[in-house]
Amino acid sequence: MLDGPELNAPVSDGSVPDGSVPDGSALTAGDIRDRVRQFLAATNPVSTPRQDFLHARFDAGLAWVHYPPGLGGLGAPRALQVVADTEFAAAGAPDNDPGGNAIGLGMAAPTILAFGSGKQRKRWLRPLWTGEEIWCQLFSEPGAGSDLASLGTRAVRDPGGDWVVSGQKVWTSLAHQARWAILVARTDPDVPKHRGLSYFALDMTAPGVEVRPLRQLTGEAEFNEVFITDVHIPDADRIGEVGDGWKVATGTLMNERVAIGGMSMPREGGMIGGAARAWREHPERRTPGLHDRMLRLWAEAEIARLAGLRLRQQLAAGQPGPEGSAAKIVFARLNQEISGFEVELAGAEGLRYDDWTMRRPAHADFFGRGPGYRYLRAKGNSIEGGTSEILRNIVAERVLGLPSEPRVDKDVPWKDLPR
Amino acid sequence: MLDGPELNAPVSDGSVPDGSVPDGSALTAGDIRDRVRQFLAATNPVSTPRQDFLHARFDAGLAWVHYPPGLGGLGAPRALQVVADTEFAAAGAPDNDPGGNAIGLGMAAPTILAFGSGKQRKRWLRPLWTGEEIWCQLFSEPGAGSDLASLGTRAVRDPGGDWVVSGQKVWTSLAHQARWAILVARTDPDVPKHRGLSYFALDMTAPGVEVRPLRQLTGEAEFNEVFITDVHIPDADRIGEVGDGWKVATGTLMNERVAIGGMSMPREGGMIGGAARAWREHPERRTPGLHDRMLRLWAEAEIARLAGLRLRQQLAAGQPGPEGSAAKIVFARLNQEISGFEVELAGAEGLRYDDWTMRRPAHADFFGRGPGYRYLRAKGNSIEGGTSEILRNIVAERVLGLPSEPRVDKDVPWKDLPR
Amino acid sequence: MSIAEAEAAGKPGERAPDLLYSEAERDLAGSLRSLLGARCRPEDVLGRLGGPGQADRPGETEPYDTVLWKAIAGDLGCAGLLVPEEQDGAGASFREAATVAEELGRAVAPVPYLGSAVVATTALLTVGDDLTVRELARGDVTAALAVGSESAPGAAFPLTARVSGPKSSDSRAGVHRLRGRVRGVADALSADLLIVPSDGVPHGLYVVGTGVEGVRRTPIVSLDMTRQLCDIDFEDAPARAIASGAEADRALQAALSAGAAAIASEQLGLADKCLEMTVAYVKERRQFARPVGSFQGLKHRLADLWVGLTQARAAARYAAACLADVDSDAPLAIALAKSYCGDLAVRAAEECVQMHGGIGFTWEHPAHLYLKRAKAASIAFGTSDAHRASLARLADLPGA
Amino acid sequence: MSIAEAEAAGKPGERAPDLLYSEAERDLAGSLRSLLGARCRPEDVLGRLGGPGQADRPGETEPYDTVLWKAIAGDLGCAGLLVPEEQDGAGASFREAATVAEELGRAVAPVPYLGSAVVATTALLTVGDDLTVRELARGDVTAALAVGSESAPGAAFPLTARVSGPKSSDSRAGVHRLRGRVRGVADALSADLLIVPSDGVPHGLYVVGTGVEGVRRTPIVSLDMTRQLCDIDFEDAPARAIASGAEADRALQAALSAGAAAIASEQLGLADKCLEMTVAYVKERRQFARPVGSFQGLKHRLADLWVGLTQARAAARYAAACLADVDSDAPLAIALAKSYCGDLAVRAAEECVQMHGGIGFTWEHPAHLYLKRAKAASIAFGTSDAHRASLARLADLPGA
Repeated sequence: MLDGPELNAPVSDGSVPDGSVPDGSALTAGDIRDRVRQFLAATNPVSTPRQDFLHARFDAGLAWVHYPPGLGGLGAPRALQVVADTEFAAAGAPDNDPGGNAIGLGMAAPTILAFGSGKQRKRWLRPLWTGEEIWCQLFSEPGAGSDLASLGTRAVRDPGGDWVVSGQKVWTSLAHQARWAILVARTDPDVPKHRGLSYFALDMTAPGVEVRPLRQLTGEAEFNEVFITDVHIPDADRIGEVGDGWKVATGTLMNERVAIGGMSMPREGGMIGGAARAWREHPERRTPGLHDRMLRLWAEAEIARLAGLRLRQQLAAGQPGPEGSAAKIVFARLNQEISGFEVELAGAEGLRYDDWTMRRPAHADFFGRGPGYRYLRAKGNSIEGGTSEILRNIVAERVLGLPSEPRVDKDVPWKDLPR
Repeated sequence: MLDGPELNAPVSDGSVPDGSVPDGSALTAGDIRDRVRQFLAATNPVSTPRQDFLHARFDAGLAWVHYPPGLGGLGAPRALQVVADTEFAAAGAPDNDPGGNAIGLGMAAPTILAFGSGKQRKRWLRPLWTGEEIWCQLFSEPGAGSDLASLGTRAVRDPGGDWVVSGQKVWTSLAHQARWAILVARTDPDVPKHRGLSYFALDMTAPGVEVRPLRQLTGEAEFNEVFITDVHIPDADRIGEVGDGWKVATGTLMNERVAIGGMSMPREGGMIGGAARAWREHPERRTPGLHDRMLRLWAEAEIARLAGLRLRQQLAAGQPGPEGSAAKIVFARLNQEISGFEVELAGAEGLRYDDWTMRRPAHADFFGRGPGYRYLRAKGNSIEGGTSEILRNIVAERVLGLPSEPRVDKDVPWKDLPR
Repeated sequence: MSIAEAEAAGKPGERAPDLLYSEAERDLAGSLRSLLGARCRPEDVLGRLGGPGQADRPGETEPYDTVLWKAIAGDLGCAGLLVPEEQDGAGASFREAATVAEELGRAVAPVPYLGSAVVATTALLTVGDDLTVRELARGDVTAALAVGSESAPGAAFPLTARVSGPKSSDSRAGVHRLRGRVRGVADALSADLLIVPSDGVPHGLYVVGTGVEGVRRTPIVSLDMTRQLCDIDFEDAPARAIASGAEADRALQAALSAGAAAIASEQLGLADKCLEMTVAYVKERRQFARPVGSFQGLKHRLADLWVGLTQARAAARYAAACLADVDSDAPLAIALAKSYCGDLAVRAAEECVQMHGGIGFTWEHPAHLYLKRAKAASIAFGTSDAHRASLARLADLPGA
Repeated sequence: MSIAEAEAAGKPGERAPDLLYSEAERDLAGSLRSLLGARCRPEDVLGRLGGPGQADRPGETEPYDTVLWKAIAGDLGCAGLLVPEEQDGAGASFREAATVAEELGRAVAPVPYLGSAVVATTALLTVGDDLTVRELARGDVTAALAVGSESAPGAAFPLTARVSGPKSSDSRAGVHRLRGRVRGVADALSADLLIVPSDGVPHGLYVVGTGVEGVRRTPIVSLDMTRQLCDIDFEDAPARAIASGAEADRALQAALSAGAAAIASEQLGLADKCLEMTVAYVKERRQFARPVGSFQGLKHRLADLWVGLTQARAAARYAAACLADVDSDAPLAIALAKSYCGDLAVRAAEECVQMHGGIGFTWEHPAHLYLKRAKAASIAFGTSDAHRASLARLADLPGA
């Protein structure tokens, strides 16, 4: 699954309503602020070695305050995370480089929290949050994109109860840096496609895992293909029940979409900011038609920002709602339209590109590059993390209750499906 | 089927490539001009009574010159019709009021020519062309719009071989003035829906035919509902074979769409002309946003006009092509966008309407009314004569060869279909 | 997320605006929706305009439903939402006022809520006409601002009426006389009072009763007959001055801003209802032996409309919040909401007609009420285009 | 249908423009398509830009395919289409030139046809530089007009180069020297000659060889590497004057007009090919146990693209006809064609990427070549927006 720059949101926005918030829900911003200050008084943010500091912060429940106590949190309202982040930043404390482990923080962690065993949570969440262990996601396959549930990577149980996995995954960002992957594989080909999947954590250092860069139309290679050949996975690394892989994966994908749409930013904080600045700096490039487009895009971007704020308010108020899918559709369309506009506004400069060199960025950065890069990279926004077409299907069927298409693959064992 | 103002094209544009053009194809514009002048020399256009004049014009083969000799034509290239029309108009000759019999001229006549027997052609074409007998179309039903082939009006054969017809039709323009109707009815409910239909000419004065006005959102009632109760139709009035009704009706509908898209007009001749005039006359209403929309719509309308010209050139060159459906889609969209723009451009005046009175116009007239009327009436353009959605299906499947949807009604007898 | 936003998310109303509906708003909306569901169904509204078997000249009928308005204004207290409790009002905020507009938009209700309870009330509250405010808040009388329905916030003070001076017979002090014509006024046909901007030295706002000699209202055959406009002629009509100069300017701007923000919420409600009607229809309507709502072409367009609604709702709620909180961002918020919600409502109503197919093109189906209301409301209080153009100044995006 | 149109429909070319393809054009297009199908497949073009296993710094490679160009220019005679037979050309018209552009657009062919055989040739034909015209027509040399690729018809005469006067060593009469820098020139990296607009008294057009001292071409890392741009520095480069004053203006305008019209046809071909590729892919690609092309959501979008193509084709053919027939409607026709075809090509390429899903986002799939060409070409010779803006004058639709 393409899963690029939109996952660079701070962790406080990157996860969905937790299954379990045992207590701490009455904590206030003031309480959090006090705890951080007490923590900082005890643990010098400058002189303490970075990893030690992060470990201590996790253990103090100030990593992600809405996670349960003992797992880096306090069971506090999720909205208060930013209070902690802000206090730590103000004190010059090292952070956990959330942009470098976006999939771990945004998708793997909430899945582990919701579906993992106590042992799994203990094992994985701490090094995940600190960034010691990077995670990637092995979902999409060349033949299973929009129709993810048709994926063919096979996990076969060995006599000892563990698993042997083979298959090919694609669109894996960070695979070349990841220690762990969340993986969906087919454990039963004889039942209809949604029912024969299971969910695993895969040790990326295991023999039989091969990572190859996948170059994209921007010239660089954010993503990878991952070839999995007879890789052994202990049954202890299965997340959720055998056959429940689709349910767990759906939770992961919802986290992804909420993360994308629910991103927080100030006015003109997103891609529209660059376009507006270019507009103001280059009066000589203005025409009535471009002006109308500038105004429309600015209005739509600002409204999308307000809709994101409203989405977060809904989440905070415990009214989750399906607006995450809407936000992702809008995010993709606006990024594409704004960057397309920016290239035209740039005129002669828009005909230049900064660099076609094949590079391997840890994650995409819309803002360090030129409008041409933004234009091209944004094309992925309506594909990665669920195409806009699939999201429209989801909205139409799950929100509006419209009838599904006649299904030709319903109740057919996966192995008998036409391919 | 809604079939409004777009059918008011001159008859020279209102029909498709004829099945039969026996000879006369080498005739030139000069030849036609000569023949008209000879005819006019013999038949005084001013002093000859109107019906006599029209009869004589038909009998001289100068009615629709591309029709076969003996049926009002000369078998000449269809593009030359305008030469005859122009000559007659210049001489002040009476015309056949084509706007008053648009369905007869545009749809019934080419169908009769292509599928009717020699006797039927002789009986119907002459009074149809002269306007002595108005025709209407009984295709759509309340339960069968886009899915026309599912229609339920039943025609049952009586012992004498004639037919007894019952059912309800809708969206019939001119029904209250028509002497004849083209009618599609189900003659065999036991076969799949497309195969059990037959095509008839229905005498609208027959007992059991009841016509009721159908008021539309503009306030007026261009259309009718037609209730058919045990109406007797002689088998001699069946057009095409029993069971071939769908094939014949498809031909009729193609005529309709070509008629709509292939309309000829000068630059700014359509709805865009009114918008452009309002733009020029009211500089005080101009804003950058409206300016951009004005320019876009003008460009699109002018290009659509050129595409219509190209479509007619293709028809004349014998390369019919499927562009008629494209032209109708564009026609509907542009009419809607231009009229919507016009209402906004009018501002305070756009909030007024000319008249909500229920009236019964012979046909819609976009240009005698205000922008509000045009805005509302144009909403029908993407419904009548095949919705834009159905036309897109046709383009996708027949032009682009895309696979059809999984069909749940294929090979199912009509009587067993869910409704 | 800024701290301000985060805290607001935790404690609504603190610095960053709360864009959700409060429980009180949800209750109010629920009561109103019940009332409208019982007494203002689309077929009821359609019936007031004259069906084929009924009045054929709806221009001559009175479309306003004064009985319904009494229930909304008095029983539910919607007339006085914006009025403090000490002035006989409900002491609610613009949030609640916007929520009511949403519900009325869903029902294309032919009541003068927008003109009287929002626009006129805002003008009178601004100038502090306590007595009239109380009358309006109780729902005893309705008032309308006598400006063209298309007037946008920021419009120049209209000078089409002028003070013709007291007549010699005007013995009582403070009686003025107005002359002139104002075209295309909304919600004035049912109004008891008119608030009239007038030329003079200085220009000012006046209150004129509609029952007096010298006031003639001519109904207009309107695109949207659920909010019929009229032309008003003043022929030395007796008038009471309520504000002049800068105060009159301020009152007019406040009233037009409130109207623009409220009609954005009305359009949001209308769009929501159009989507709901259309979804219900395409689930039922079968063609090709399938519900037409199972075709992906329609599904994706309806999904896009729903996506648009999530955006429109954020914009409308933000505008309402800015007015409620007297936030300096209000002009920008109104421009965003009015343009976005207006365009979306027109699109929703157009899709509603299209996806209903032939039946949506008939007079007997209420889809056209929504289409006409949406299109007219997209012009009222300034077109979408004009509101977007104002962003050139408000968002510092100047033209060529 | 007017008589003029009717007669034209019967006898192509008589008064109303013929918008169809002639048999000769179809033959030419067929030959060219065969050649390109064999020697310029999308994977060939992609290979020239450096794949992951190949050159990783395509900015440093030469993307132009000079061998292919020889075949197109010489063997098929495409270099001399616009040149009369008596000047060694094919004596065809702009219609044929546009048809060739369409085919080259379909193949995103990295050849300097547009810059040399259309733009530079038009300039040289206008000024009557017989000798150079002949060289170009035979395909022996290529030339480029040294202006920024984004220059639109109607642009002011560029004055970035200036005459620095003959050097003292310039003994031969008529030798001038140019100094200055021209940025972002298309088709110049492979050109033997440059046609350089230059300041002076009066301003004029000059021919400069690219092999001489004093001309430095710096390749630009371009958005569209199939038509790589370069910056050109002139440092007292020896130059031959070919036109000055009004004649130079006329030649420049004619060249830019021809370029804009031809690139509209190129965009038409590109859009057509994108649709074709996409349709082929969605017929094959299965998800949910169905070809994805059986989903109505995609079908309707592809149908709309095809509808757009019928419009674009009419517009492009009309522009070509107006240039071929020296019709005074040409400026308007070019504005229509360039704006419509440019927007459509970008949309078609964007849909091509989107409907290919993940694979369309990779470097290894050629979809991105089309996307980059479409976007760059929509800016070259003036953006769609600028061309529509020119309708304000051409169609008498003035702004505020």
